[in-house]
Amino acid sequence: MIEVAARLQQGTFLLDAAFSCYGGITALFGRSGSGKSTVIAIIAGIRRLDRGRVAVNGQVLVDTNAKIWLPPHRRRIGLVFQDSQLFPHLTVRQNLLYGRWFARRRGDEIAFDAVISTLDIAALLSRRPPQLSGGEKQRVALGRALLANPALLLMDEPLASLDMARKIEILPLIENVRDAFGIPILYVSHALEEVARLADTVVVLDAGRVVACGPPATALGSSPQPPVRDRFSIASVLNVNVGPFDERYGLTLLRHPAGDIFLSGRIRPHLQEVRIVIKAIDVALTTELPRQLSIRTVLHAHIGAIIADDRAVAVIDLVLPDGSRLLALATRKALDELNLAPGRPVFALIKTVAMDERPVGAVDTRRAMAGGER
Amino acid sequence: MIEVAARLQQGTFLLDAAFSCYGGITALFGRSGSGKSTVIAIIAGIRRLDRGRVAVNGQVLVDTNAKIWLPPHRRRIGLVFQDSQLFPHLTVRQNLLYGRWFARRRGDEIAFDAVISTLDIAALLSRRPPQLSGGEKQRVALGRALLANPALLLMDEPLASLDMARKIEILPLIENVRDAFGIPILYVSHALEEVARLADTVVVLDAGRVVACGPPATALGSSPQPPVRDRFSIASVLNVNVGPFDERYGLTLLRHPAGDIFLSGRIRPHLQEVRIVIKAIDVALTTELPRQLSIRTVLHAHIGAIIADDRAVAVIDLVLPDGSRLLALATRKALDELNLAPGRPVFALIKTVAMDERPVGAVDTRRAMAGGER
Amino acid sequence: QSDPVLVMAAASLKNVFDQVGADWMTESGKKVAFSYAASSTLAKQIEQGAPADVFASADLAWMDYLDQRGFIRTGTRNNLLGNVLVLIVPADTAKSITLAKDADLSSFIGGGRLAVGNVNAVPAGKYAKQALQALDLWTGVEDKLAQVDSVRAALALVARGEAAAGIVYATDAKSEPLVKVVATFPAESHVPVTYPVAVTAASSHRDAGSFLAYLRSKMAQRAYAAHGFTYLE
Amino acid sequence: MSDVLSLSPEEVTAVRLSLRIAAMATIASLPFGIAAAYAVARWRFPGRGLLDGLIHLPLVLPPVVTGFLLLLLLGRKGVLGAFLADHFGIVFSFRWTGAALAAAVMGFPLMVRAIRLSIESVDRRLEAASGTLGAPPLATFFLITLPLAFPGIVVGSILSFAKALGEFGATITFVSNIPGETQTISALIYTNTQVPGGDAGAMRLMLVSTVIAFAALLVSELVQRRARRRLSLVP
Amino acid sequence: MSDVLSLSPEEVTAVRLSLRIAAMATIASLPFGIAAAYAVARWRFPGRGLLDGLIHLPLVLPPVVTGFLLLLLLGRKGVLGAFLADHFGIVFSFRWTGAALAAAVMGFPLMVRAIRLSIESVDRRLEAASGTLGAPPLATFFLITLPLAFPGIVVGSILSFAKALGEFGATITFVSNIPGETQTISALIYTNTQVPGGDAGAMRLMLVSTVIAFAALLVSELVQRRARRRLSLVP
Ligand SMILES: Nc1ncnc2c1ncn2[C@@H]1O[C@H](COP(=O)(O)OP(=O)(O)OP(=O)(O)O)[C@@H](O)[C@H]1O
Ligand SMILES: Nc1ncnc2c1ncn2[C@@H]1O[C@H](COP(=O)(O)OP(=O)(O)OP(=O)(O)O)[C@@H](O)[C@H]1O
Ligand code: MOO
Ligand SMILES: [Mg+2]
Ligand SMILES: [Mg+2]
Repeated sequence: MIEVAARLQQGTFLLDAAFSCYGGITALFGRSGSGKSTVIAIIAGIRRLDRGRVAVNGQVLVDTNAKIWLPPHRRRIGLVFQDSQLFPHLTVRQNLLYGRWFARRRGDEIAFDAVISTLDIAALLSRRPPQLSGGEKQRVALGRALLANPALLLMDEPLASLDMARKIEILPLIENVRDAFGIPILYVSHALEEVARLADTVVVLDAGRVVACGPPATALGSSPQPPVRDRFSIASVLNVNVGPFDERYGLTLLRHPAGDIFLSGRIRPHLQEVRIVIKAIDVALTTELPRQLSIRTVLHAHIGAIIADDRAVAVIDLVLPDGSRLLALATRKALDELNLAPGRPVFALIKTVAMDERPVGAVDTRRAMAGGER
Repeated sequence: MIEVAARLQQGTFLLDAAFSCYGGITALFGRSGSGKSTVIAIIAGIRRLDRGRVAVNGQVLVDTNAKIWLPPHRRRIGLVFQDSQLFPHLTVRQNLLYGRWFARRRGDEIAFDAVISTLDIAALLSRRPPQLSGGEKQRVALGRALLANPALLLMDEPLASLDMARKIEILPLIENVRDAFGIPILYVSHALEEVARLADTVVVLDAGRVVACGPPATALGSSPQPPVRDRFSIASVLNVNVGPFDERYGLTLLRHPAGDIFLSGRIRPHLQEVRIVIKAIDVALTTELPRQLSIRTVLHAHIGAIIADDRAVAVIDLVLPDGSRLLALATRKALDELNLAPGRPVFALIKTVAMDERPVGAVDTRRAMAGGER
Repeated sequence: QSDPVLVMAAASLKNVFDQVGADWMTESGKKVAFSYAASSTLAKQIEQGAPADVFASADLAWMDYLDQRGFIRTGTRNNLLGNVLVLIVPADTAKSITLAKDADLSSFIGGGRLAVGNVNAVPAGKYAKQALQALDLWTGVEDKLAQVDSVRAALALVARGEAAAGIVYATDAKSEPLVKVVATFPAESHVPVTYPVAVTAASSHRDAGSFLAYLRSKMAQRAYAAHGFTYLE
Repeated sequence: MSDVLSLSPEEVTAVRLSLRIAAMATIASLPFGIAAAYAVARWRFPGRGLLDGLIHLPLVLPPVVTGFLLLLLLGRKGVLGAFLADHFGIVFSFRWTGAALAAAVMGFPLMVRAIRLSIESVDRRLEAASGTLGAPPLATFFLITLPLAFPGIVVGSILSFAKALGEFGATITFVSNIPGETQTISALIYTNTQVPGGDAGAMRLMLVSTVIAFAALLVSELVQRRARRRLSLVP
Repeated sequence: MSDVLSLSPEEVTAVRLSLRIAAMATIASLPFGIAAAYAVARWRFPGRGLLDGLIHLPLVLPPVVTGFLLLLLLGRKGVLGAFLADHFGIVFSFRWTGAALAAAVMGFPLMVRAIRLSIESVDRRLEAASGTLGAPPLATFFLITLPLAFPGIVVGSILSFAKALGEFGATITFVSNIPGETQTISALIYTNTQVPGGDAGAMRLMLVSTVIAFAALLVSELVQRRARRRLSLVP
């Protein structure tokens, strides 16, 4: 569990943020300059705060009232900086192994080989940081933090300058760190897909304050109004049971009370229940069961609410048979023409092709959630 | 027109790239470490090449055969570095105005006020770079390059650490630079949407070589196989005529021989013809004209080809009545169940809500395209 | 307001010349300025065109050096002052010795060192070497020397107890309470310690001659005595 | 200050002169120091090693020797000295300007080394950035390199200034020890140590020297601190 | 080399001794120089200004005075000297170790300033990064700060070494000029200049001194260049 309550005046900027979250991956989301890096720096002990308290898994790192301040090197925090901060005089290998020299050996550390192969940096080991490209630096920085055997991983936009294909390769590594080693992760990202896939908790910062805090569905999805003003960022989360994998078509069947959902590709083995993130723009509506349509996933639902303003696109809050919620987008024109209104039954069409191995995460029922406090 | 033919050995990495493009915005696309920043550095004159030639608008910047090498300060190139490279001893204002001191006055420079308001950096003017957040640095660096009144703008992932909302605000500024000042732009990005919206030409680099070069539709779209291995990156481009704007529903009607396309929001005024980028994952197929469906855009097409392998999702190359191409995605299962095969007529459904003001660009017929050479 | 007479003098003459100069200025209303440094330095500067009017050297060698090269106005050179060479020990030393041929200076020094000015360069050192050789003491102490670059440094080494003994001028020994004189070198054991003075050949100052003359005044003679120098007629 | 320490007029003159000479030596050699540091740090040219060695020479040779060489070269009868005197009317020998020159020469290796160290630590990518913004090399030098090398310039100046205060070997050999013209505090201290009973005077002057040096240090620290604070390099 | 220049045995001894003394002075003062530079650069403690001033003192005072002060402090009867001799058997007077000490003291301000300049230009965020990776402050110092301050350490060492070669004022005053024990090249050069007709000998020795200094410079440049190349800071 990470508990943060921090107040810090920094020039004209006032950080006054409090949140807490239980294990897993917590995403820090917010506009440029909203204070994300500052929060990270405070937890890592790189920046002192004016007033407040930071605790991780019950260990108090900072408490200005109790005059506690644990120096950074005793916090066991792996930090991936926004600007990599590799040691220029050391080779990539020495950078990667730097934290190992100081880490307590536990015997179950992340394997060096696994990290360098996933990050695809084997060819760079004998180079020095000035000889790396931007994305290569970021990958090495990520590896360095992972290999330090941290008790908490803080990452400040670790994948910002990586291509999509690379991201898709690296994300499982991060999840694996969480799952295999139970290391909680706090993660800054502007990429909704990354956040949606990875985060168990989302903390939304705005101008130094926490404006939303909760599971992705709550923090991002159920607030279709600002802070997340971008309709591409609206998403919902469904818990589904894993059905069989169709070898022939390469599809995994997911079962939900509202209907079957097809997912391209395989899900990590041995998972029974998973959580999928469905972006609202990938959900279409129809009032008639469609035929001859390439969209294969059809869920039964009725309209809970319609959130519309003078913009072209409205958000439709759908209620599924089991009471769970699914958000969809449609133009107001379509709503009028289809005569859609709260209470009406509809079919939700979800494009299988738009969903992939990325927005799926295992459900860990141990993990609960503490709301944001201020 | 930008012409590049460059050979440079850099450690074990060999850059051997040649391409040329006519004005407008050219996107450099490619995996981490593929040589994008190196190409940018060569054009800017920051890195010398072993052999080759670089010319911009007919002016030769480098020619190793003719022993020409124009020093960077005489190239009139605005460069936005991957890691901002702001001057730490100057204020943000001084950084922004730095290039102005040296620029030839033309009287029609980009207005300082317009740049700082679009980039939302007015509050930062008297600060110094170490007091900025990561995204703030990037915005200032972008402003600095724009205000230097360049004849060519080179940008290395200028928006990588910005949130989506911020990007949406800044993209029009970049387009405006191209349109109002006719400044050609070469642009590195990993974000398909940015590239799709902005680029007139896409150059795809892989391991130091140009593997594709052409309009976005050609370079990205028509090569659904690697280098762009990610199905989220597949897109096509359609030229459409601008119809009336529906005040009530906030929709713009776009006319295409294959049918009407609805776009949420307004298009910049006075445009008659625009180019829209349609991502393949936003296109669904049906063999029956659908009724009661929230998807309002329906285009007539027939199947040109189906590109499938053992993965779940196949790419369908649709031929529209005017001969233009549109790429769609569907699971192989759907293809089989709908009995789709080359030659069959289908309806392409395009989600209006998934398209917005972003993937639209004005068509400039003056701009043609030179293919990649090697 | 005319320029002062510039006297370039050996540094060891500072105290006494400062006093004589002040007296002359009061008496004559004319002006004099002193530039004190090592005689060697001053000689080379005069050779290189220094605007000196009078040169006062701490030994004959540097005066000869200039004289032979024509930098000294003929007929102005004369030996003004003399000094006495003494053997000193730290004030708390009880030992005594008489300086004569075959005196056992070596065991007098014991395991310690004998501080002297550089025996090739510093005038006091040159005299010391000459005297020790004349008394056949040189070979016994040659390896026990601590040569320094000025008499004052030698004096300090003895005063601080670093060196067991030292050879300095009587004028210097007199000023340092932490040392005591155990013996005086016989006058015949070395070339007399002589401070020659002269007007430089390049000098055009009309008062140079009158200052040189004043150096032999009664007033000046009193100052020499007060500082322990011997006045040479 | 002169009252508190009750300095003699001669001493006051020496203190004033020392300050003038040290300031002059530092200020006048700064442009050359910067140019030499930049040349040695950034350019590869034949004779670079020689230049570098020459710059260090005053450090390696006994000061008296340096002074002697200056005397031979720049004295009235020296090759360069005669030339300068005849054609430009510049005379160093036995003038305070000569003392400043000697001090400048003695402090030069220290100044150049400090500045060079700072220039070498300037991030060349920032210079490249300046170039792409249209700044010609000279502008880049003055607007980017020099300000970023500021710490080295301050340190180089303070070292040169301190050395000028302490220098006497080269000075006394080159321009002698003439009151009001070339007799600096250091030379006076030295002269005092050469005569019986001069130690008290030497001590008093050493104190003055020390106070001046501390004051100069303090000023340089403040200047540096301010510059660093502007860069937010200190908390 | 000694053959080519046909040095006398006395001169050869002086050259050897000078090298030994300069090397010893540099090596032995390096840890103290680094510690002092770090303390002054990074810590704020009462007396910091005083320490900083003290370090600069040998630069500001005439070398002869520094030699006198050393004599007072570290001589046989000096406060510290007596203590060291009685309790540790360390004696400096008239020993080559004393010459090395004098040289080290004279070179100390130069060494500290150069190292400090480099330490102050080390990016503190890298030190922070080291901390987050679990490195305690001492490890961060040795693994990050020190290697990144390497250019300053090399420059500080070369300045100290060169100064040690050129130093004679403090040395001769503190430990005299004993052939084979404390008579360095510089002392020998000085002596030669004080003897009528000694100039030729002085010139020859100056050449030797210069050659040594050039060699030392060359080595330091190579070391630096290699370090910088590893960081890809030179093309
Ligand atoms: N100084 C150097 N020495 C050796 N190799 C280098 C050097 N600089 C860059 N490289 C290599 O050159 C290749 C191209 O680098 P470049 O910076 O152009 O990549 P990029 O396409 O910009 O990647 P990214 O998206 O990660 O920034 C990389 O493989 C990199 O490792
Ligand atoms: N040293 C400083 N002095 C004054 N203000 C500062 C300083 N450092 C950061 N700030 C301000 O604090 C705010 C928060 O900065 P922070 O780096 O935490 O933002 P961020 O959320 O990480 O943004 P980004 O996504 O752009 O990296 C910003 O408005 C920034 O301008
Ligand atoms: O170089 Mo010195 O020995 O400080 O005058
Ligand atoms: Mg940040
Ligand atoms: Mg790059």
